[in-house]
Amino acid sequence: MSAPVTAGSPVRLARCDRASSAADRYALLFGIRLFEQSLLDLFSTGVLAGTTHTCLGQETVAVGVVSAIDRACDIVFSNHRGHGHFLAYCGEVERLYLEILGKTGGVCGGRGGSQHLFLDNFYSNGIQGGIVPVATGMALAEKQRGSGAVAVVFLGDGTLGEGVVYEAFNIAALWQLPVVFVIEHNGYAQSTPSALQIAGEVAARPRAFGISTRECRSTAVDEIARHCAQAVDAARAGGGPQCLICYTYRLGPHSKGDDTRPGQELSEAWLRDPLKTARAVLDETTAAAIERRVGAEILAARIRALEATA
Amino acid sequence: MSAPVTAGSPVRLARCDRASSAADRYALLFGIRLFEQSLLDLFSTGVLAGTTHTCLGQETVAVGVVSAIDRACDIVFSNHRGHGHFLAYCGEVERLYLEILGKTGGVCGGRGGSQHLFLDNFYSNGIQGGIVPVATGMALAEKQRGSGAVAVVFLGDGTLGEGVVYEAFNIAALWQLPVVFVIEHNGYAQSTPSALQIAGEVAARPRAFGISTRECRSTAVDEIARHCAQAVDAARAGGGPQCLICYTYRLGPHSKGDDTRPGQELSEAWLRDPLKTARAVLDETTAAAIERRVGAEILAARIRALEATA
Amino acid sequence: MPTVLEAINQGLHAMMAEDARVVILGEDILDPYGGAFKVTRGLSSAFPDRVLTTPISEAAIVGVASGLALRGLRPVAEIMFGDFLFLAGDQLTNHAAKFQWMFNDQVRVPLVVRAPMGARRGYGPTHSQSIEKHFMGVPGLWVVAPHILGDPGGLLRQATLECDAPVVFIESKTCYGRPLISEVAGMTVTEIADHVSPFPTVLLRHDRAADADGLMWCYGGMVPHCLEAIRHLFDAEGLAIDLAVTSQLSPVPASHIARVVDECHSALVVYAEEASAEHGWSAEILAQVQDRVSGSGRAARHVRIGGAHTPIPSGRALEAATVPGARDIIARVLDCF
Amino acid sequence: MPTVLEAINQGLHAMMAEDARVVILGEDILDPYGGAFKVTRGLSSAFPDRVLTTPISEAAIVGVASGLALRGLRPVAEIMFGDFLFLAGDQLTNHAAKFQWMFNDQVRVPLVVRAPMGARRGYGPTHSQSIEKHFMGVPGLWVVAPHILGDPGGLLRQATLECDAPVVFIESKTCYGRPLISEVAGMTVTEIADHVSPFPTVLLRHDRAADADGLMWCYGGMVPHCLEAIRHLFDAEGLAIDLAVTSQLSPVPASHIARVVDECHSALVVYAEEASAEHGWSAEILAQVQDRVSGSGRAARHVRIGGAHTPIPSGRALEAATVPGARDIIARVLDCF
Ligand SMILES: Cc1ncc(C[n+]2csc(CCOP(=O)(O)OP(=O)(O)O)c2C)c(N)n1
Ligand SMILES: Cc1ncc(C[n+]2csc(CCOP(=O)(O)OP(=O)(O)O)c2C)c(N)n1
Ligand SMILES: [Mg+2]
Ligand SMILES: [Mg+2]
Repeated sequence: MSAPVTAGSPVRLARCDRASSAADRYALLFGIRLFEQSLLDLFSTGVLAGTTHTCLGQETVAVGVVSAIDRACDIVFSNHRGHGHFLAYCGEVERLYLEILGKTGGVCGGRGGSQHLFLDNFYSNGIQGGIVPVATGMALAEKQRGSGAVAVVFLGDGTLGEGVVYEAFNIAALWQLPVVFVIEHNGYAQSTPSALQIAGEVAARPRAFGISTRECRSTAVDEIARHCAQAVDAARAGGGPQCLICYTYRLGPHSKGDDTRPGQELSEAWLRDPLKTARAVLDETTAAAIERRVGAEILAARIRALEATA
Repeated sequence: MSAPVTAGSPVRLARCDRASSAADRYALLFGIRLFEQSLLDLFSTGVLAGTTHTCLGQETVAVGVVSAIDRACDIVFSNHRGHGHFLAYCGEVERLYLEILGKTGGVCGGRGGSQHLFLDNFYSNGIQGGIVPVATGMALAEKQRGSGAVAVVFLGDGTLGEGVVYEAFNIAALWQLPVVFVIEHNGYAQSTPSALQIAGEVAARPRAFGISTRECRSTAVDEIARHCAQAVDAARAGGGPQCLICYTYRLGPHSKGDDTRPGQELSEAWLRDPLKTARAVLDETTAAAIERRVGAEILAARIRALEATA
Repeated sequence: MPTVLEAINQGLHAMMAEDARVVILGEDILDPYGGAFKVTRGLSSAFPDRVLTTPISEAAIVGVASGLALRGLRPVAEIMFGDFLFLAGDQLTNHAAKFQWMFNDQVRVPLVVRAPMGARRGYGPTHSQSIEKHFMGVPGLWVVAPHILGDPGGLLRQATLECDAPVVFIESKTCYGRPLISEVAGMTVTEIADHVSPFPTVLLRHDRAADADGLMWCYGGMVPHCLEAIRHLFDAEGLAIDLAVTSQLSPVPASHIARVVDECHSALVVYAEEASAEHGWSAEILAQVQDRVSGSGRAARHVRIGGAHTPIPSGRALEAATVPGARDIIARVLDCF
Repeated sequence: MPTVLEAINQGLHAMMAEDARVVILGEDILDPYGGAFKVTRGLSSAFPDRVLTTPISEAAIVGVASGLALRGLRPVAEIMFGDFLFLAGDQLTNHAAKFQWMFNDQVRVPLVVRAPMGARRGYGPTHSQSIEKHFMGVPGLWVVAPHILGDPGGLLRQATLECDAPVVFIESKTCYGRPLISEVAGMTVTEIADHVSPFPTVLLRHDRAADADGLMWCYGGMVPHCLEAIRHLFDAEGLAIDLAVTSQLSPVPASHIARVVDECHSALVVYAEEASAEHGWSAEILAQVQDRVSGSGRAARHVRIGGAHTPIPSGRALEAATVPGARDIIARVLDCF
C-alpha cells in the first residue's frame, strides 16, 4: 500500500470498439476480472464495506455488448452487476475504485457506490427492472430529437420476474423505439436457479411483444459483439426495439460470499471460463505482456484510490 | 316509482350452468342487458351518481364463462366491468341495484359500489391488473388445501398493459396453479383502440409464460361456455393455469357517455349484437315470454331498490 | 375567471407552444377524448408529435418520463386517477427522485406527474382517495397542488419549466369545474414564495381583525370548503379565521410557515385536509407551526380536521359522512370557543 | 439472550409448527440460502410445502399473499429489502388494505409483509432506506416494528396469527445481529398494550427521577442509539431522559401515547427516527403528544431528530453523516439545556 503514487489523470483501462483486436479485448476482459477480484479481496479484508456484485465469468458480455455501441451518442443503462459494463464503457477504473470506496473522487462522489454509477451516457441503478422503462424513455427522447442514438439496457434473467419490464417491452414495441434489451442469462438470480423463477422460454417473452430477439449461446466476446452489433444497427436503422439474450454464467458469488451452488457445477464452469478462450487465441508472450501491463494499471489505480484522503 | 313492492327475499335472476338451455341462457343475458341499460338511464336522469362500466355487448362472455364454473367451490375475480360477471355468478340483481345506489342493503352495504363487489366466492376490484396476482394467490390457497377449486379472473385487453399481470402469469405457470385468466378482448381500453396499446399478438403473451391458451372468436354464449369449460376442466385436472381469450365488442360507452368511436363502427356492431344471436335460436313466443318475465323481475328489483330507505 | 380545468388546460397549451421540450404522456389523452377528465383536450390536435397516449402502465409511464427528463425533455405525465400513483411509487421514489442526488448532481430529472385526487364524486374506494400524503417527505421529490385561489396554469408551468426535479402535481377532481377566485371580500390576499420554496403559499387575512381568532391551513381541494366555513364563521358567528393555503406540499415550505406564524398571532390553529389526517400533511405543518409558535414564546391550540380513517365508500351519503366539508370545519372550530 | 434475527427466525419456526395456515413466500428464501438476511433459514427444510421461493416480483408476492389470506391462510411474505416496498404499494393499499372494509367486513386479509429497513451498512441509496413512513396512515393497513427491548418473535406471531388485517413488519437490518435486552440498569420497564392498539409500547423510566428531564420517543432500529444516548446523558450529564418505544407505528397507538404523556410530565419531548423526519413518523406522534400535553394544561418543548433530507449515500463517512446516531441525539438534547 505504500507504493509511490504518480500524479496526473486517473488510471483508465483502454476501451474496445467494433474494430478492436483480440489482444485489446483480452486486455479489457482481464482488467475487469482483476478489478473485481480485488474488490472481493478488499471486502474479505474489511477494507470495503457495503455490498458488491461482480461479473466474474460474464465479462465477455460486458465487453462484447459495449464494444458494439457508438460511444459518441449511445446510452448504456446498467444494473446491480454493472462494473464490467461501466469499465467497458469508459475504462475509468481508478474513479470506480474511488466510488466503491466511498471517496469524493469517485464518479458519483461516493454517493452512488457500486450499484449507482453515472458517467457521460452511462447510468446504473440497483432496483431490478425499474431501469427498463427509464431506458425506454431515453430511447424515446433520442428518437424524438432524431439523434440516431440507441439506448442499451442490461437486465438479468431473474429480473424477468418484474412486471415493469413487460410494460417497457410493450411501449418500446408500440412506439418502435431504438432500444436494445440485453438479457444476461446466467441461469441464476441470487441463489435461485432459473427453473424456479422463469416459466416458459425466455426468448418467447420479448417476442410476444413483437420485439426482434436474438440469442447468443456463445460466451466468446467476438460472437457477443457480433450479435450485439446487429441488434444496435437494427435499432439505429429504425427497426424498433431489439432484444439480445446472452447465455452466460456467473463464476463468482452473487454478491460477496453467498454462493450455495454445487461445487462441481462451479468447478466445471471455471473450466469453461470465457477469459480462457479469449486468452487462448493470443500467443503466450502477448497474453503475459497484457496481463503484466493491465495488472500494473489495476494495481496503480487501486493504490491511488486507497490512498486518496477523502 | 310508486308501484307496490312485495315483501320477501330480494329479487334474483336465474343463473346458468353447463346444462342450461338456450332459453335460460337468453333469459340471463337479457336480464343483464336490461339491468345495465337501466343503470345508464338512472345516470342520465341523475338518480345515480359516481360511475359505472356496463358490459353491453359482452354479456355472452360473462354468462358463458361463469356458467362453466362449479359454483360450489370455484372463485370468480372480476374487474371494473363486472355487473355481468356478478349477475351470472349469483343473479342478485336487487342487491346489486342497492349496492350501486349506495344503500345498506347492497351486497357490500353501499361501500363498494359498482366496481367493488363481494358475495360468496365472487370478488371484484376497480384497479386494473392488480386483481390478477390476488386471484393467483387464491388458486394457490385452493391448491394447497386440495379443494379442487379453480379461480377465474377477468381482465380486459387494455389491462395487458399492467406489468403485474405478467408477474402473475409467471408465478401461476411456475407453480402450476388452478387459475383461468379470461381476457375479454373488446378491442378498446376506454377510448384507446388496441393497436395503440398492445404490441404483438395477445395470445403470444400468456403462451410466452407457458400458459395453455385458447382463443374464442365466436361471441355465441354456448361457444364461449364450451371453451371456458375446457379451460376450467384443464385447470381443475391439474393442467396448470389456462388462458381464455374471448374476442368481443363493447356496444355501450366505456362508462357513462364517453364514446368517441366512429358511429358506423358502432352501428355495424349493433347488427352483430350477440343477444340477437342468442334470441334467434328461440321461437318468438318463448323469447317474448322470457323478456316479459325478466323485464318484470328487473323492474321489481329496481323499484324495491329505489324505494329502500337506506 | 376560467375554471381550474380551463386554467390547467390552457397552461398546458401555452407551455407546449412555448417550449418544444414539453412532451405529454398518459392514458386516453388523445383527442377527441382528451383524457378522462378532459385536462389534455386539444393538445394532441395542436401538437400531435408531442402527445403520447400510453398503454395502461402507470409504472412505465413514469419510468419513460424519467428517461425523457434525463435526456433533456420536460415530460408531463398524467396518471388517470391519483389513486393509481402507488403503481408508480417505485419509479417516483427510487428512480426519478434519486437520480440527481445519487449521481452527484450531474443529472436533472425535470418531470411532472399530474394526478387527479379526491372524493365527493361517488367513485368509490379505489377512485376517490387523496393519497398524496404518502409521497410527501421523499428527498428529491416535490409535491405541489394547485387551488382556486392561485394560478393553476402558472403553477403547472413553474413545476414543468422552472423546477429541475420531479414534481407530483395534485389536482382536485371536484375543483376542475370551479372558477378561480382572485379576491375574497373583506380579506387581503398575500402571496408568499421565495427561492428555497418557490411554489407560493396564499395567505388570506381578515381586514378588520388585527389578531384574528384563528388561523386555518389547507391546500388543494379543501380550499372551497375552508372558504365557505370561514365566511360562515365570520358572518354568523363573528369569528375571524385567517387562511393559509400552501401549494408546495413537499418539501415543506418552512420559510412560508415561519412568515405566516410570525404574522398571524392566533391562539388557535386549524388544519384541514381531505384524507384521514393520521400521518397526514397536517402533522408536519403542525409540528413546524408549533415549533415556531413556541419558539416565539407564544402558545396555541392546534386542531386537525381530516377524513375518516377508513376507505372512501361509494354510496353518496356514506361518502359525505367520510370526507370533511364546511360543516365539519365549522363545528370543529366552534368547539374551540 | 437471542439476537433479533434468532428471535424472528425462531418465531417463524414456532408459528409454522403451531399453525398449518402459515405460509412463507419471498425471494431466495429456500435453504441453504435462507433469505438475503437469513431470517427464513431452516424453514424450507422443516416445512417444504409451505415455504415458497418466488420470482423477483414484489407486487405479485404481496398480491399472491392477499389471495392466500382471503382464502383462509396466514401468509408471511418477505420483501428482500424494504426499499422495494413501493413496488408492492398498490397491492398493499388498494388491495390488501381495502378488501375487508370495502367488502363490508365480510372478508379478512390477515397477511404479513416483512421488510428489512435501514442504513449503516454501506448499501447505498436504494438499499438503505427506512421508507415505512410512507405506509403509515393508510386505513386498513398496520405497520409494526420489532426492536431489541421487545419480543420480536412474539410480535411477529401476534401480527401473523392475532391480527386479521395486513401488517407491514419493519425489521431493522442493523439490529438483526443484536441481542435482545430485557433490562436496563437504573430504569423500570413497563409494557403498554390494549385491545385497540395491541402491539406494545415499551416505556423505560429512570428509577431515581420522579419527573425526568425529558421523554424520548423512537421505534425499531433507533432503539440502540437512543439507549446509548440516554445512558451517556445520565452518566455524563446527569440528565434523566425516559424512553418510549412504540412497536405499533400505524394506526397510531393513541391510547399508549395518552398513557405515556399522562405518566411522564417532562417539559422536553424528543422524537428520533432514522429516516428524514420530514413528514415522518414523529410528526404524527408529536401532534398527538402536544395535544395531550396541552390538553392537560401543561406545555412542552418538542424536538425531532431524523436523517438528512437526502438519499442515503454509499460511502461510509458520507452515510454516517446522513443517518442519526447516539452522538446526534446527545447533541440535540444538550442543546435544550
Ligand atoms: C426490485 C428488486 N428486487 C430485488 C432485488 C435484490 N436482488 C438484487 S440482484 C438480485 C438477483 C437478480 O438476478 P438476475 O436478474 O438474474 O441478475 P444476476 O444477479 O444473475 O446478474 C436480486 C433478487 C433488487 N435489487 N431489486
Ligand atoms: C391501474 C388502473 N389504471 C387505469 C384505470 C382506469 N381505467 C379503468 S377501465 C380502463 C380501461 C380498461 O380497458 P380494458 O382492460 O380493455 O377493459 P375494458 O374497459 O375494455 O373492459 C382504464 C384505463 C384503472 N381503473 N386502473
Ligand atoms: Mg441471473
Ligand atoms: Mg378492452
